[in-house]
Amino acid sequence: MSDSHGHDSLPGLAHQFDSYEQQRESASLGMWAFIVQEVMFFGGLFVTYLVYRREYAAAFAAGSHHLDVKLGAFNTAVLIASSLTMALAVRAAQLGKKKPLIGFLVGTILLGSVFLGVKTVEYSHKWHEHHVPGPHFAFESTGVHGEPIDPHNAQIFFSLYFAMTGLHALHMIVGIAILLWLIFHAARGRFTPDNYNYVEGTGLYWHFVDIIWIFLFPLLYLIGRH
Amino acid sequence: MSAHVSPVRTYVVIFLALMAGTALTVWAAFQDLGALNNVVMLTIAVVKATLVVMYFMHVRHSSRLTTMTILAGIFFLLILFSLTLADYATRDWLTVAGH
Amino acid sequence: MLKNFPLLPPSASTLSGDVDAVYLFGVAVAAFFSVLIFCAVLFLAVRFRRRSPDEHGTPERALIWLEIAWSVIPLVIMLGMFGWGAKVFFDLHRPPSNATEYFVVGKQWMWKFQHPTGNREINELHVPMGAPVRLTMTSEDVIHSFYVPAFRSKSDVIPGRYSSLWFQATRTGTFPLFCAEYCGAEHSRMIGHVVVMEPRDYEAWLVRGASAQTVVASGADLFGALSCNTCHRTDSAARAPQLAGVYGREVTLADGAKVKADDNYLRESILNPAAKVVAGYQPVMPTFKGQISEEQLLQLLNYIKSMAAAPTPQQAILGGTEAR
Amino acid sequence: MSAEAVSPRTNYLNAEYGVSSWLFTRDHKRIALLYLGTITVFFALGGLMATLIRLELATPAGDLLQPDTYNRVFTMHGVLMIFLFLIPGIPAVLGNFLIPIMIGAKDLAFPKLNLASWYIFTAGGLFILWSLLNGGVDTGWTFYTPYSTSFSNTHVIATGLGVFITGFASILTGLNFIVTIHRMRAPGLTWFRLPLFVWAHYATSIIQVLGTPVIAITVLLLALERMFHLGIFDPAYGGDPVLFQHLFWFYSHPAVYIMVLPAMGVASEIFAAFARKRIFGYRFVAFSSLAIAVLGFLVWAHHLFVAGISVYAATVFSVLSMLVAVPSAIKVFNWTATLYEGSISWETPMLYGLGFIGLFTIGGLTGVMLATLGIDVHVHDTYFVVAHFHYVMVGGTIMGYLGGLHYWWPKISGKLYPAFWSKLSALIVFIGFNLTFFPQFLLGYLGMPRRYHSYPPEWQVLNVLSSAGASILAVGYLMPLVYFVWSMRYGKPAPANPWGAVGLEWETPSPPPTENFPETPVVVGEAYDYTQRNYRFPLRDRHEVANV
Repeated sequence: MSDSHGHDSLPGLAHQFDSYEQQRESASLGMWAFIVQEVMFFGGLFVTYLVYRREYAAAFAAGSHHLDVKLGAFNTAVLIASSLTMALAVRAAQLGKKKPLIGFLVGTILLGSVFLGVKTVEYSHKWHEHHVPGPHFAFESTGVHGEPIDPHNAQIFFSLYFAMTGLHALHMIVGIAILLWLIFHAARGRFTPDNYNYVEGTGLYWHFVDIIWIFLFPLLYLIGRH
Repeated sequence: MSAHVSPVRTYVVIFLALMAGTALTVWAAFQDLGALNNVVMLTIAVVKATLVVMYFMHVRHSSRLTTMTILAGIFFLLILFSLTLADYATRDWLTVAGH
Repeated sequence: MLKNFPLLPPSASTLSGDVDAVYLFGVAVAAFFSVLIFCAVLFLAVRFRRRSPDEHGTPERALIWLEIAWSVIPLVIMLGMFGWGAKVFFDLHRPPSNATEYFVVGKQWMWKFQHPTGNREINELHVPMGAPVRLTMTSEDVIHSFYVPAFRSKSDVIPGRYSSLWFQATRTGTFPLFCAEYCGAEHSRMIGHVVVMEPRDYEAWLVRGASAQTVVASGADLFGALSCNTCHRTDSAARAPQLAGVYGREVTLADGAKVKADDNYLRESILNPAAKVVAGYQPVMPTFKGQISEEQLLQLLNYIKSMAAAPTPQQAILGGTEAR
Repeated sequence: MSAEAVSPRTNYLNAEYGVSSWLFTRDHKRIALLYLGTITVFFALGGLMATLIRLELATPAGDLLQPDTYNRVFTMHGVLMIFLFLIPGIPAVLGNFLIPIMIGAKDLAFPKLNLASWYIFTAGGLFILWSLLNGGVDTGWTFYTPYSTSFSNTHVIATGLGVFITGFASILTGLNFIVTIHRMRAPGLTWFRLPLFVWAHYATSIIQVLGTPVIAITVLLLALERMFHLGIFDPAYGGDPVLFQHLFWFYSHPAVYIMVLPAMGVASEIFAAFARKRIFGYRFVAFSSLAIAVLGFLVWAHHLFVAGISVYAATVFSVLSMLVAVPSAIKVFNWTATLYEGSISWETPMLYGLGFIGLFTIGGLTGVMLATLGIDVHVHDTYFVVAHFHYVMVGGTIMGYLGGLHYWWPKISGKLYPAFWSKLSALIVFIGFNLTFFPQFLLGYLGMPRRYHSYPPEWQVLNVLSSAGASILAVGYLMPLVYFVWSMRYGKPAPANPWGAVGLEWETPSPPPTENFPETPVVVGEAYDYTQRNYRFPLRDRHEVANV
């Protein structure tokens, strides 16, 4: 299995790479390209949001008033805190500190779970209020200025709300699964200052998910509040 | 090895700035600024996102290639937004006969 | 020979010649460059064929002037095509103000037409020669596309909104009409004819098929039957904007935005009245969604459009500046 | 050289045996062959659908198939050919096989991800295959709403999910290529020493990564709309069907360049190899690939000129569409100029290359006509459009694909195929193709709408010509299948460099060893340099010097 121009003994260095540096730069570029892909993926939703917010401004404001600003703001804070723990986890990996690494990863998972828990509460409220798009959807409220609202237009708002926050939550669930995997390998001492690409890549992914929420929160929760 | 290690202090400062931004955006949403509400909201969001990208995601200390990758993503996202909205914004300019 | 094997469809509208002209110019450009490339490639590939197995070509440096020339020359030609094509496109989209309005409703898989006089037809549209005709079109179900090759004109017919198309026929005759946007099982049978007649024959045809009343009159009846007139009144007690002369104007909405009162705005205001309320009025109008058919909607719309602008103080509220 | 090829030698094909050695391989060359097998099956199915279409249209009456069946047939033809053959086609087979070799790397940057992409692609393909076997889809490959969301009774969601899933295979392949091309180049291989094939794939990968996610979210919304009637795309619930078209074409127009840019890369390789000459205006050809990738994102709404968009937006999209033609023109002119003072050999790949340039030229120029607003109103959704995009995708992409397959087959399989039969097949494909699709330009301007199951009898002559051409084309496509398979068993062993071409892939034996090169090559000069050797293998060179 030995080839004349390969490296045979460097732990954690894949055969196609010549050095850790090449491997790390490849992983970083790959992750960034993946994030750009994610940006365009959410971009399709954001452009849909822009078109309909422009078209049905009153219905969007009315729909937004049915979201809980307090919960939304609390979740924003939780997610930002989880980004902090994630950043500190990457830092621990850079420095090769195993215990803090595991600690911060666990912290990130806990904060992420709190976020998802709050999201579940919000979703169940929406379910009880018949604000989930589909055959049971109902919207009787008037607009912010007392104008009647076509339920169909409000349904578009809630469709986008569920599509955007739902896909965001799905990304968090995937992220938490990856974090669990990282903890498993971190416990076995697999990550070294030479080779912590998986931790760094997961960090980039987690921060990206945070950024999506940074935009979703004002766009969905804070329309026409004044 | 050669990757930049930021001090913990940087992360904490950025974290506090992001928290402040969140508070600010909620506060601003309840003030009546007219059309400025949306501008303020989006500006704060962009600033927060930039802080995350620059410090949490280490772009400040990354290669030019990383920056180019991000800018390419943003550029094409803006193309998607602007050219699509170019259609919606100008649709009713020419619809009435004889006008 | 060419008569039995035509390369262009019959030309029967004022603009079909213009479209053919751009097309033939495009064909000429395409043919010129295709022949140029084909001949150059074949000539060079034969002229410089390999004569011994070990031979290799003579490398050249790139010639900047050549690269610029074959970038700029095609670009100039294409921009010319763009400009010419855009002019024809705008001509195809700007009906003359004296165009008579006909109504088209597409549904799986038929075309329903109504003349301004009220006459109705299915899959066949009679129009007078020499008079500009404007079609206001909508669909009851999926997207269709109204396409008459002889007029070189096509427009998608979209559910939920109005699209329009105009032509002025220059020849009498019967010309095929196709649905050009795939619309389901019988898409290829959603076809019909446009029959262009001498104006005198057309008048006679209209009388033969005499309908009860004109589209405007039907609209006026509906306006009363649906009690629109209880609110949309001309006196000062009106609870709703005055409609006379509103068509084509810009109106100011409650949130300060300005909207042009075109077909699609009026349509939306009937089906979804709360969406864009005129400034100074309460959003009290009920929706008529599901209560009137696409054809009745077109009749109402046409009645509103027919109301002449009467200079009243209300106009100040209607807002706005004169539409250009 | 030939002695090496004859003696038994370990290469990527015989390094391991057994099904699992293929299904769990991480070797980019084996994964390329997995793709080759998979997409050939989909191409054959798509071709079968095309056969049914042309048989039906041989007579004006809709007499062979029920209208409903016909609609499913043309839809499946489009879905299979575009999502399961043309988009993966050249990148996943030829790109996968050649990019690491051309840049002197041992593999792609992420070999496991590469294998995962194939599995994802196959899984998506199975969704589409399942819907095909259970009655198919009848929406057209464009899935326009509200027909697809509220009116069609066919398997829209299964097919949409198939498109969604294969999309991620495409994204991950593009991502893998981008990282590989940035990070895995051999010492000395600077950007302007890269083969143009690699440049073209780099540009393609950018489109794959930036564009594909938008179609993914769009078909996801489409599926949700169909299930729950959200109202996002359905006017009955307040949505705008034209928004679907915007989002769909934001990807699907650049997707045309995903399909044709790699073929342009193949053409550059073929022209250089069979004129034995550096491509004229190398940098212009390289940058024109990037220009196409970027400008390709600015033109999508030229598919919507009669769909009810703003006339002003239409004008902007029309002029932008003109711009994208410039880099294409630059490529065509530079290839032509490459022939000047070349040493041109009329081998089979070159025949395909010459066919490519001619047919792509016609496809591109008719595209300019379609981008011209005044013309498009009349010919939109007619056979003129059908003819145009078949000139680009069949005349361009498939000619490029077949040309590339013929060019690199000796490298891939280690065997030579019969020269006479392959030249004959190239000729038959060229004639059959033109006979099939040229009459459709005429039909289109006469006004024959696309997706018609029956048509007025006066158009029968042109349709019969087209159907006759299709049967010739089918023969042309079957021939390579036969002699490629034949050559694997009976073909003469191929030397390392059967064409006397320059390029790193010709510096390694045919077929290549698992790690591509016995040692990492060093590049000291430009690509396609026939005047001197620009590749160094330090160990081997030292060895050769010692032997002398």
